[in-house]
Amino acid sequence: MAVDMAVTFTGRTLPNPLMTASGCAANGRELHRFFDVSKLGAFVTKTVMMDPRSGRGTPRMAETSSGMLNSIGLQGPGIHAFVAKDLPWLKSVGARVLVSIAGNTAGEFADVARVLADSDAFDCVVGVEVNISCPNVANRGLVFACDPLASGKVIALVREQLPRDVPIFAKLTPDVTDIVSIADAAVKSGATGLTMINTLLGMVIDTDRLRPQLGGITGGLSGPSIRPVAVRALWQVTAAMRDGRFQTVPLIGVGGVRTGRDALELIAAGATGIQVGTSTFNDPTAPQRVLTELEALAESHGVARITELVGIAHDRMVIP
Amino acid sequence: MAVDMAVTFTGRTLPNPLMTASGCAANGRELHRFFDVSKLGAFVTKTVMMDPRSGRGTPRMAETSSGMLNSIGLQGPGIHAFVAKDLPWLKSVGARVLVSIAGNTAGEFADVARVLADSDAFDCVVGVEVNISCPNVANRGLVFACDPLASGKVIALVREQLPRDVPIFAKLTPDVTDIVSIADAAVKSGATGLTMINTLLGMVIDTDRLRPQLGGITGGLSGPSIRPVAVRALWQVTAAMRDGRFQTVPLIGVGGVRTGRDALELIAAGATGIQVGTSTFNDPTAPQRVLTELEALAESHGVARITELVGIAHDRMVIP
Amino acid sequence: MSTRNSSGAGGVVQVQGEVIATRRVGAYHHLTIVAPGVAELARPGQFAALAVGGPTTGNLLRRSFSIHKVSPSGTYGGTLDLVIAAKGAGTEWLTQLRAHDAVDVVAPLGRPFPLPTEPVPCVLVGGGYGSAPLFWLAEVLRERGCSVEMVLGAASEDRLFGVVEARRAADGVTVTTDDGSAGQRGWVSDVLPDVFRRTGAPVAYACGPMGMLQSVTRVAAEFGAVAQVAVEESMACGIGICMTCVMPVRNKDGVTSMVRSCVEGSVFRGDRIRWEAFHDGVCGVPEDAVGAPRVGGH
Amino acid sequence: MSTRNSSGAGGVVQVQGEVIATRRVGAYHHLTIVAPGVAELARPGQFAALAVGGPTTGNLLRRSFSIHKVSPSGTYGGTLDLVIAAKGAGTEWLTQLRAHDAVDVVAPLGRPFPLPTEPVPCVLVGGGYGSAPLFWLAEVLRERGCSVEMVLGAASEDRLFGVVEARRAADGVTVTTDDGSAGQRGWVSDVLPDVFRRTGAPVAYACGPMGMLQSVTRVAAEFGAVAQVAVEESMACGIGICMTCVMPVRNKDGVTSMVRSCVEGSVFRGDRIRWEAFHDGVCGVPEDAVGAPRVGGH
Ligand SMILES: Cc1cc2nc3c(=O)[nH]c(=O)nc-3n(C[C@H](O)[C@H](O)[C@H](O)COP(=O)(O)OP(=O)(O)OC[C@H]3O[C@@H](n4cnc5c(N)ncnc54)[C@H](O)[C@@H]3O)c2cc1C
Ligand SMILES: Cc1cc2nc3c(=O)[nH]c(=O)nc-3n(C[C@H](O)[C@H](O)[C@H](O)COP(=O)(O)OP(=O)(O)OC[C@H]3O[C@@H](n4cnc5c(N)ncnc54)[C@H](O)[C@@H]3O)c2cc1C
Ligand SMILES: Cc1cc2nc3c(=O)[nH]c(=O)nc-3n(C[C@H](O)[C@H](O)[C@H](O)COP(=O)(O)O)c2cc1C
Ligand SMILES: Cc1cc2nc3c(=O)[nH]c(=O)nc-3n(C[C@H](O)[C@H](O)[C@H](O)COP(=O)(O)O)c2cc1C
Ligand code: FES
Ligand code: FES
Repeated sequence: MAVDMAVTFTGRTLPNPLMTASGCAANGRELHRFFDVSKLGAFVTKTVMMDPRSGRGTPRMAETSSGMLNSIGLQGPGIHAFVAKDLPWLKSVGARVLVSIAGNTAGEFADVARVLADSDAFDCVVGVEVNISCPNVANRGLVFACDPLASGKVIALVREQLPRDVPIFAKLTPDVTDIVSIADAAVKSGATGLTMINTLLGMVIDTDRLRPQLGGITGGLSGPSIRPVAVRALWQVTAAMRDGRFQTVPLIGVGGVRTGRDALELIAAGATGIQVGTSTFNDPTAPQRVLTELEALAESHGVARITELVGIAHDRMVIP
Repeated sequence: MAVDMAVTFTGRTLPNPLMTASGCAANGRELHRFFDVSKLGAFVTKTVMMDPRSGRGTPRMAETSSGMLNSIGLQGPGIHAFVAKDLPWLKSVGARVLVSIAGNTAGEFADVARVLADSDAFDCVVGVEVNISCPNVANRGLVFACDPLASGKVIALVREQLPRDVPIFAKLTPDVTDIVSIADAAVKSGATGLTMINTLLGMVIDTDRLRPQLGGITGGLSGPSIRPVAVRALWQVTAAMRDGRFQTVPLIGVGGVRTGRDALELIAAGATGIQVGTSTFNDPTAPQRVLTELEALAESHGVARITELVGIAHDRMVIP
Repeated sequence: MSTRNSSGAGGVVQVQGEVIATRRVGAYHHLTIVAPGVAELARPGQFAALAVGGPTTGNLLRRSFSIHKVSPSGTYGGTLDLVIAAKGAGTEWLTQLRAHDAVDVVAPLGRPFPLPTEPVPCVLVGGGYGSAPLFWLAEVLRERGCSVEMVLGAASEDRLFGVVEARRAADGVTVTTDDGSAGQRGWVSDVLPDVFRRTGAPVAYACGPMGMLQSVTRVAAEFGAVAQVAVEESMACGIGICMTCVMPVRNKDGVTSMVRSCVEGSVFRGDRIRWEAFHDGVCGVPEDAVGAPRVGGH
Repeated sequence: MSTRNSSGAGGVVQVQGEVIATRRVGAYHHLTIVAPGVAELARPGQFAALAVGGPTTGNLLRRSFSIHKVSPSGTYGGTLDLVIAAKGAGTEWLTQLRAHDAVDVVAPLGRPFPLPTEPVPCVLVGGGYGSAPLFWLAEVLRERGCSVEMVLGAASEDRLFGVVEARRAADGVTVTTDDGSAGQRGWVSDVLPDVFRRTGAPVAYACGPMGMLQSVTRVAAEFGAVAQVAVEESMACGIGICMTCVMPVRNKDGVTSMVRSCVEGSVFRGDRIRWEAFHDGVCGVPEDAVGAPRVGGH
């Protein structure tokens, strides 16, 4: 029996939960050489800001144990070029697009959202991911997701610019003392979903040159090494929603997914959608392969719908 | 030319910077079968509390990509048994001991410190590590190191119980929005040094049983996977001390050290001492081997003293 | 091949071993590893902890395996034999090693099976690969004049290990499989009462899944026999430093503590284990254990 | 051996390759890998990205290597040859592979060396293993009637690659080593003016360390020649999705952007690269680059 892999977010139904992760798939053309990106539940674009951005100098990467550090610095063409070139291309191949946006100020987030909402290809957009958690900003104080108030403000402003039926996912950082309070603020301000997690702030030192390996000094840690942190974050927020601490919204899980088993781990913790990031650098077909593996695993668990597995680990605890 | 590996903490000189990490070496006898523990700069004991503790049920571990999750739950014999049996044994083999202590309340920390200070073998103690950051406590609110005030209170009370010349290291968690503020509070309250980092709060789900793999549900993530977080934490606190934001104290680096190169990375970020934890499970001689490798590396960098390398990456930044 | 000898008591070495033979045996892989120094120290019931994955691996923790047999000298120096079931990443890697590949070994570890001081009949019970350490034990027991009765059980025929060897090593052999593909259909506990009745053995040695060990303990007790069981708890280090492998065990004064199965076991007297604390893959801390959580948790 | 063909333009495959030969050549390892589908698509100057470390590895990122040569068919199916210097964990692992070991290959990647439309003299400059892709290029150039002059440089003799092959592949060969252990003592840039003067070549192709590429570009310009250089930036993916491999490069309108060297390179016109932005292993963003940080950073 084939498993029904469809998932629904705020009224939008996707054929399956699998997505690329922002910044780990460019804007589609490159991966489309390896597999048909329209077969994914959604394609998540590289975070785009108002203006073109060069990003940071190099080196921008360091390999770490079961992961990597990056300091790209949100390089991108700016929202106008994005809606003129990238979005129409994604639409042309039939992709459902989750557009990741950011701004230097809360107001800039809103401006980017408005340009997006007004664009011709907007009908292929199945949601907007609001990246309030990029660690690669010059001033760590600019990571909105470190503060509930700042997070809430950005979400509220973006919400105003987008049609009511367009889902908004706030992307959170795990680098906080209490991720539940940030999630709470984002949801209360209008986020219809949450994406967890962005990279952890990390650093590598070049031991030959005895200096930071990245041009940007610190960077974002990603890959399988951080998966236990992603699972924990999803678990905590799901538990809080189940406890009724705030309204239940769908979660997108991201962080260290490399196999169908990894995806299932995030789903069992509470994720409805799954993004595959760094593992795509190891295997360009990873998002598609994870989908196939996940489907087979779900089948082996005997469920009819993948959604039956969302958060299931909360119901299966053994209290010894 | 041999490198002088000696390091000094608050007036105490150790022959070298290498240490075991609390909870990753038991209390010495087991590792002494593989190498002479008195050859290490210091031996760090398993965190001990007032009373005997059974710790948590099992499973207590899960392997993760380049790391592991544990939920031991501070199993231990209690401070009285510790000073009666473990400490005298460590003294008898000539080890310099850094004793890790904890309490359920700030007052219990102080009580444990007092029993330790009054014990017969106390003269082998080169310092006390105050574990305010264990994630394996039933209530996450009990992680003192998540809050500057709670951290400061514990340190101040422990400080009162110990002779002035005994170094106190506050062990911090990276699971906070701003580790510098916690470091600041600990130092202002009398910590003569800081140990960074304890494990990250993480979780693994058993995808066959679809339930949390650990009996304790969440656990502490350790191993090479978290090294970039340790380096970053050491870097941030060192940078803050160099900026004069608070008094400069020595740091002990811990998190993912497996090789001499890893140790050098933490040293270059600002650590004076180095602890080897999880890697000891892979190689029982790891703390000793890392020392040998570190010495050779330091020599290849042409320094006369290992201390010349402490924090050196802060002076070597290239601003492109 | 570097050998770091233990500097204290206990007798353990860490050596860079070399695989010299690997062969499939049913569902298992039988590895012979040159590991100088191990054979001289090892006793039946002890285990070896192997590092897995090679230099670039993300699998840091050691994997533990019962020592099947050792041979102090040979063409290549002392060897160590292990029987490994491919299960997860680490055992998958180990079972794919080829001759001349290197593998880091720490051994011998744990407490061996305690031997009877008198020449008494003994029952040896092995479940699946759990029979691996029993043939060597049988040899040692027979050298001491004990008669040896073996019971080997598994889910299916391919998961039995050493049936042929058993016929040589023991005075009597009973085989059971869950599906009846070899020997008697059923569990070892179905045939055990008969074996105890027949042999009058005052001691049983068992190695296999926890459920089996518990029933061996129960049946042995029914016949007034002592069961010495080799348990299998998840282990991160194998050498006593991580505290992951604990189990609730009573000491001779009846006091229960969470003890490390890698150093105080992995062989325990079955009647000392608090079996009721285990269920469905988890084990709780009995309320009367030393330092058990008080109300409110710890 | 599974081959996933590209579904779009660009011509790239991901295949589970099989090493069929590996041999030491001086300081390098020369690997021949069965990789069906690559040879048909590849052109000189393109590269391959290999996964390293096997199933349990903690090294996730691919490693990139210039394609030394390809052969569309053979006893084993199409093959791919690479020349690899053991440097860190990944290349260490690759150079220790043995015949029949599996390795996952994504290739061909990047833009190839653009070929002259006329049969002109060409200068090919290789530094260290940077010479690897030049022999195949030489062959293709000569097929088009171009004469080929090669200059090979390295720190020492063991770090030269292909000096013997060069004598066959080129019309003239000059060798330099920093220490004088082979050929002329010094750098390739010491001998290049002479080569340009002698051949009057309007184009130079170069592959090697950044410093060398910059001087080839400079000397070529002095002689009115265009340098096509294959750069080596740290790459996490090799396929254009991570943005780690960027460099400041001017387009034909003189506008500088941070472009991905894996898809827009790794071959660039040397005079388009903003060499002044590189120093001591780091590369800044030129102030006039598109979207460069404004005061206050971004
Ligand atoms: C004393 C002892 C003797 C054993 N003897 C044998 C034997 O002779 N033959 C055999 O095939 N197996 C034996 N096992 C079980 C064997 O250790 C596990 O199957 C193996 O560790 C699983 O590793 P993996 O990489 O395949 O699985 P993974 O699930 O990837 O292992 C992940 C981690 O969990 C630990 N782990 C998982 N399962 C077990 C387990 N059952 N016991 C201990 N640690 C575990 C591993 O050590 C590793 O750290 C024994 C275990 C113990 C404790
Ligand atoms: C287009 C191109 C062609 C190349 N051709 C060759 C060749 O023919 N022969 C050869 O020996 N080497 C070649 N290199 C360099 C080779 O890719 C690196 O030496 C190798 O990636 C280092 O991997 P490591 O595991 O040994 O080192 P590590 O330092 O462990 O590598 C860590 C990470 O950094 C990346 N990295 C480190 N150094 C480089 C580098 N120089 N270039 C790109 N990524 C790097 C790796 O891909 C990896 O992700 C080429 C590089 C590029 C970009
Ligand atoms: C090279 C790189 C670039 C990234 N860029 C972005 C980005 O632009 N926006 C964003 O929200 N997340 C970005 N991320 C974070 C990922 O989307 C993802 O949250 C994180 O890497 C964890 O998932 P992973 O372990 O699967 O990679 C980036 C990650 C990497 C590795
Ligand atoms: C099994 C285990 C038990 C630990 N127990 C303690 C403890 O009792 N007290 C403490 O301060 N830290 C404890 N830690 C944390 C380590 O001391 C160390 O801070 C952390 O593991 C990071 O270092 P590593 O990556 O080298 O292991 C424990 C870690 C592990 C893996
Ligand atoms: S396995 Fe580490 S203490 Fe037993
Ligand atoms: S290496 Fe990833 S974009 Fe070039």
